[in-house]
Amino acid sequence: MQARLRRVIRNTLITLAAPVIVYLLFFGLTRLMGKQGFGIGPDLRVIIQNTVYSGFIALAVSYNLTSGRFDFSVGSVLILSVILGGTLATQAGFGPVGMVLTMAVVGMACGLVSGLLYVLVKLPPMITSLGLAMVFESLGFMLNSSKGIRLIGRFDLLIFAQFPNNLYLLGVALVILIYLLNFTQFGYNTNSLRTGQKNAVDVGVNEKKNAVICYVIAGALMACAGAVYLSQYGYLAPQTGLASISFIMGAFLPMFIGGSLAKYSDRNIGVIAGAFIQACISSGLVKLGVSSSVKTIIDGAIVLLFLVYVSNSHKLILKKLQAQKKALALSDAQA
Amino acid sequence: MKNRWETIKNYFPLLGLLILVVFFSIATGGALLSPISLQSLLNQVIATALVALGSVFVFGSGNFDMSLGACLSLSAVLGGMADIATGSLIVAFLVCIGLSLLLGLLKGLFASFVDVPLFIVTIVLGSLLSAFTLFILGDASAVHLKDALQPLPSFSFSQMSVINLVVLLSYFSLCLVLFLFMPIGRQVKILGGNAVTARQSGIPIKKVKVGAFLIGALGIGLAAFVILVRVRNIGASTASSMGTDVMIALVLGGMPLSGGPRSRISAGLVGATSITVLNAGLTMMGLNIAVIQIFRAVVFLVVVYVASMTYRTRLLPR
Amino acid sequence: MKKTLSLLLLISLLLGFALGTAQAEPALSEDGRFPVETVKIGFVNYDTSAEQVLAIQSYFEYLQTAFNFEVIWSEALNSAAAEFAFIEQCAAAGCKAIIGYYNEGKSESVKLAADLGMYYFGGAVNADIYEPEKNNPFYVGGYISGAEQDENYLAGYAVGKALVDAGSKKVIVMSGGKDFGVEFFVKRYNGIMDALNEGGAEVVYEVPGWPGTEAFAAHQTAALQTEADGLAGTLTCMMWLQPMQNAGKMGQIKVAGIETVSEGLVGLMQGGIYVGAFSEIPDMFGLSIPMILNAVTGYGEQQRNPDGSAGRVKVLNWVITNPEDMAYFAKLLSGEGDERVFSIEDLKTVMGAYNPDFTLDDMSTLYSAVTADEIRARHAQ
Amino acid sequence: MADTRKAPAEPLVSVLDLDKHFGPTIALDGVTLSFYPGKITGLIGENGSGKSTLTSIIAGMQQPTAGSMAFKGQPYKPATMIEAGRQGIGMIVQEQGYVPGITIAQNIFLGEEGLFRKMGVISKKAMVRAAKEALLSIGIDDIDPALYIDQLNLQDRKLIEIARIMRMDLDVLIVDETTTALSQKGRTLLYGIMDSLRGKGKAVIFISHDLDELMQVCDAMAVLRDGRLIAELDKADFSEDTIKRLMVGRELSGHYYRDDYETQENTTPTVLEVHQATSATGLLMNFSMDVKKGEILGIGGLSHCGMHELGKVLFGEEPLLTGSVTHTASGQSIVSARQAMDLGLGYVSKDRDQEALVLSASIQDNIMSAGLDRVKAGPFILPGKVQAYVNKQINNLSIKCASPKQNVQYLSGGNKQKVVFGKWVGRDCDILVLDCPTRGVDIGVKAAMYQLIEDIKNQGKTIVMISEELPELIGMCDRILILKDGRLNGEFERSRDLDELKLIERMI
Repeated sequence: MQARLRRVIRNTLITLAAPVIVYLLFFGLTRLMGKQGFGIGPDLRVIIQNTVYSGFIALAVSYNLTSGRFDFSVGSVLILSVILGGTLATQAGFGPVGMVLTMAVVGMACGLVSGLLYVLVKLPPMITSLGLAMVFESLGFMLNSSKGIRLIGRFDLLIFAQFPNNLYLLGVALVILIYLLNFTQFGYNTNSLRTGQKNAVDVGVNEKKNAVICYVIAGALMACAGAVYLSQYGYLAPQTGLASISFIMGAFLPMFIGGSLAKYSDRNIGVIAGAFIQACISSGLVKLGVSSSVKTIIDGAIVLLFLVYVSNSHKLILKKLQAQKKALALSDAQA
Repeated sequence: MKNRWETIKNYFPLLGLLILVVFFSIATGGALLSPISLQSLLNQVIATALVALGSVFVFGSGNFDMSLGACLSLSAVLGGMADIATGSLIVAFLVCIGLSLLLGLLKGLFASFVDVPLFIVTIVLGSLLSAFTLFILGDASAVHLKDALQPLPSFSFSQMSVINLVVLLSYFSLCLVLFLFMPIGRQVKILGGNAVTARQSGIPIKKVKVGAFLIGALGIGLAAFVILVRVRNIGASTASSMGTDVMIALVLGGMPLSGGPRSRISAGLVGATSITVLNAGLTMMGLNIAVIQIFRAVVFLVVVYVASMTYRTRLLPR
Repeated sequence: MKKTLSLLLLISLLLGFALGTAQAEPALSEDGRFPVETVKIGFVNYDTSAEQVLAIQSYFEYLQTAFNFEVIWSEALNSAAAEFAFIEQCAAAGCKAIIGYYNEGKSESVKLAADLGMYYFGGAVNADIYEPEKNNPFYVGGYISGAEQDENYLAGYAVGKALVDAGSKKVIVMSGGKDFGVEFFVKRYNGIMDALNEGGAEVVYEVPGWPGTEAFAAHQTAALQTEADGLAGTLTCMMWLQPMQNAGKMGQIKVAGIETVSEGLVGLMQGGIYVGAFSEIPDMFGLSIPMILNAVTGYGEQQRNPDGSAGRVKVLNWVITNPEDMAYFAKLLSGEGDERVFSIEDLKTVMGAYNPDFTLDDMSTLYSAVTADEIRARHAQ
Repeated sequence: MADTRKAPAEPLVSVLDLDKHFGPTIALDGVTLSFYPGKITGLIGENGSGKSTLTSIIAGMQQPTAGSMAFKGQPYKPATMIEAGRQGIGMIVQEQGYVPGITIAQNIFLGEEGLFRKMGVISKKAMVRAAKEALLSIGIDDIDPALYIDQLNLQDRKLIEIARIMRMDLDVLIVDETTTALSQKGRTLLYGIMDSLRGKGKAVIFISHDLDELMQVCDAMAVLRDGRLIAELDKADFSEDTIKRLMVGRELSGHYYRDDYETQENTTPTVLEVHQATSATGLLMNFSMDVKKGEILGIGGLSHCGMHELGKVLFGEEPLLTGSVTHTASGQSIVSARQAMDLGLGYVSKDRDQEALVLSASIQDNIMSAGLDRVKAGPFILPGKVQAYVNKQINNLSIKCASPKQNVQYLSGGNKQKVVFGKWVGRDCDILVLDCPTRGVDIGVKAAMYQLIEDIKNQGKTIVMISEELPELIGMCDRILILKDGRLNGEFERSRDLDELKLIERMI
């Protein structure tokens, strides 16, 4: 039992290490440059707010992209679920929780449509999601005669951008996701399908059902991200011309970080840790007075570096095995 | 029998284009085929066609480029700046092409030497480049050629159509020669079909990838120059939707997005024309924007489904 | 629930290739709609869901009950290249005129429209659009600021002055696209700064950019940490209300911005949150209809300057500092009842077909009479 | 050890007149065979004798072309491996059957993690505990199931698969050439499992190349050759010689092999020198050999002896950890396919559809893919030259097709192989490396292939032929090297009285 305990502690330490280090790095850097206020008080609240918002999107994207399914329609699902869900909720006079749930239901419906289309049509998800993004955008645009949704002043409803409400929402979602990924048949199937698609299917794992559930989960998560955005700004306008694809930009870094931390705790927690890191970077760079275009360049560079690391990390193990074999061969040559 | 079905399918895209033209001619009461409309279609198809033609090589070799728009606007902005500084169109032309080739080389080297899912790289690269364009523009939102050293000769609407035609035909014939009568064309098809077989047949994988990206970049550079000359005001979002437009165009042109032997140069031209006719027709009918977008999405999804009837795998595609 | 069901039915109908249901209504030439033959007009737009665009769309529908014109609305055009393509498509679709609500191509757009035999309305405010093409007969001109300075500068100045009059001393300025060199943002920003300096107020924080990015959220929070008692916006400040509520600063910070008149603003002004709003009048863009119809029906000359250059109609915008005006203006824009800022009867007074000896100055006087009393007086006749 | 003498009980599973055709090639030809409870039955035969095809049909991986099966007296026709597993028949295969990136416990209970759900929550602890028991039940006590499977070496990962299969209380266990992938510890463990199954009155079907292993473990043995059941032996009459002779009993129908027997003088110059080569993948270790000019050098051995990796090493397609391959004439050591081709080498890979051909391309594109430099005029490729180049290959190899533009996907196996040959013969290579050139090809095409190989030799070219078919090696090659577990284990000169028996002794 002792070894297991030590391993659990080691794992949680590693998962938490990365975000804490980045936080301290920027804390020191901003202080060095004479800028106060990074990471304390209201600035910490902004970091948490951005962590929650980008975290939800990264979680949604991670459920499909880690299994090789790239989804262009996440942004349009966010918009449609907020506009349709928000309108229905306000008409029915729901409270904030009712509103989020309505949005989540709409999000899940969109996810279901994407999932079924993918499973039935069996086309590469990137292509079908492009078409679906256009359809969802247009539906969002047609609602409320293209006015989107405007709840400014409805402080009773828009509570999900305030600390600690945003953390509660994320917390509830995380509990559900951790339960789903670690304690259900769906979770185990997702993990085995991700790395061993052929062998898992041969053994009888139902890949179609799993894929549809992943899309439904992604839809619900995008709706939550939408609820947080709506609470932050009070209104959301529909988009056209595939402008909603830009929503996915904030998801890459947290997802890659989450991927590499997955071994140590749980992919969902890893993604949130990644989102916290990205929020610290954003807030830190703003404090250092970096212009937004330079910040996008820095963000892009960091994502590229991480992408290269994540897709080549398996080669290290390969090199080690080959070195062992070479040593064996050399010693065998002498014998 | 199987083989005849294969050849029939080759003509699907052209058939599709014909159907679009007929449908919208009726829907717009013949306005689609009026002289003004035809000239306007040519002016609009030029940029998408130039980029799509070049992309046949990139997508054909099994790669995926979502940074087309960002590369185009960066080349156009720098070309504009060169024209303002030197007042000579030739310099602007060289800068557009040169920078675009440089970006193509960068992407080609990245594709050959770094083992990474390239399409995510190009998405991130796209946002990085458009941020870089904004950074270069500084506090001017766009480059205006009217404040160039020597004023640019102004072209009328029909003169512009002639220039477009000349540029498009010359680049199309260059691509045709490269694709059919030079090794790169066959090498791209084999590489896109099966990378292991390509390597075992002695095809220089790295050279072919870099070559494909350079030819693509040439198309982007030409498109940047043509837009620069015609529009004379280049902002950071000049062609931001080019990435998705070209993908839709190639699909409508009958090109498999996973590349391989069924790639064809005609897919670039037919596809770009189809998407232009589709967009122009829908706008001319004065439809609500949401209806236009749903119509475009449905056409796209139907064409993708029909084009992919042949292969069915037991495992879900990734 | 019924509403959503019918909506889903509509969507499935559309997905089923049923076209043409959502088209503009058929043109009836005989029933007193002017002119006899339908005039098609292309509307160059960049943000398909902007509140002002939606207000213009409902105003045009009102005008269409009397005037026989059809509008082709562009998709979100984000570049000159896309704008050129749209203009050409409109020519091909048989449009007679283009409304340059948005203009990326500068004078090249006007020249292209003229080349294709279409009249062009708009851009008169912008020298590098107006000057090169002012003598082009196809360029009908457009509106220009009634006051001496540029309308954007005036807008910024009005916003800054409203805060100063309301006693704000420490002001947050939201500079929007100023850092990206977008001209009208730069002018509005200068207007605000001049008003604040004259009023002895100081800027405690400058927030660049638009909502939606992590950087904007960080700046916004930092700004709300200061002891600011005023917020001046070079664009709408709506996206500050919720964060102010979240930061518990609602009421402490007085707000003034460049807004589109709406019911919501009436309540916010009554609550003392909004102290001032500069608002372009959507119906002002209705000026395009009489000018285009005059040009199409041969009365183009009367609306040009004596030297033959394109006419520039002086217009004023709303500077709203009290809830009553805001409520009245909101009712005018909402379209209930027949009362409008510029009603059909008002427009007829400056259209050759109905009033052959109208002059450019008549247009300026009509479009400058925009205060609540002036509008009530006009409608009383 | 149960007494095999008593009257055989009702058979547990049996096949009747089983046929299996892959296009023209006949993998199984009317096999009738029964497997009895409480007995381990061995299956032995050369590569391509139909052993794996038979067991994969029984395990539900493939469907037979004709014939029927019975299990516990009832008709039995499993559609998938899952269905067979539920009915009680499980198989352990050679290739990787585990799922990387997840824990050992998850691998053992792959797809059935729901067994440990209590009140809606799957308890990882319960699963790990059950995994520990599953491992113990097959005699493994030193592996912690909570670890990730990637932390185990390749051999132990195969044990985890065995643990997964053994969890289903099977009536029939099929072990298909798994022992070669196991360490010695793993092998003794597997024998223990088979013995315990036999003790519980279950049946085991055991495929292996290691004759001693079969004779020691099995109660009965069936010998297959060319898809037909040759003999069934009881443990009493096991003898190495009789089994080997049965395996290779076929007379050398020499009509399509070479009939000349003059030997090479050993003074002929070498063209390729392999020195102390260890390949990155596979078993090849410190392997050295020379390839003489103008000879047909045969390379034989069991399927996983490293000969396929040797083929790739010669062509620069397989990175070397130690040693080198030197092209004698130029002195260059070969490290890439492009370089090897420039030095005049050609390579026909054994998995034709994944490595030698592009299935979605036309015949013309495939043949041209390796010969672009042969049809270039300056920077251009002239269609006329391409037509001539391709038609020359289509005619002299008589590839049956509607036109050169036809898609390779729709050709028969033999014609596909001819296209591959066309690719390299067209290039006029000096040294041709052929890996199982006639595998899965019908007799008619085989004869044409052998004739072509002989013509190439007569043009003074050098051929390295890697093959799993012993008659082919004996019939065609001037010299034959036999590999076992990555090492040279025998060399034979071409002679009339060389027979398969001598070769098999060095292979097994």
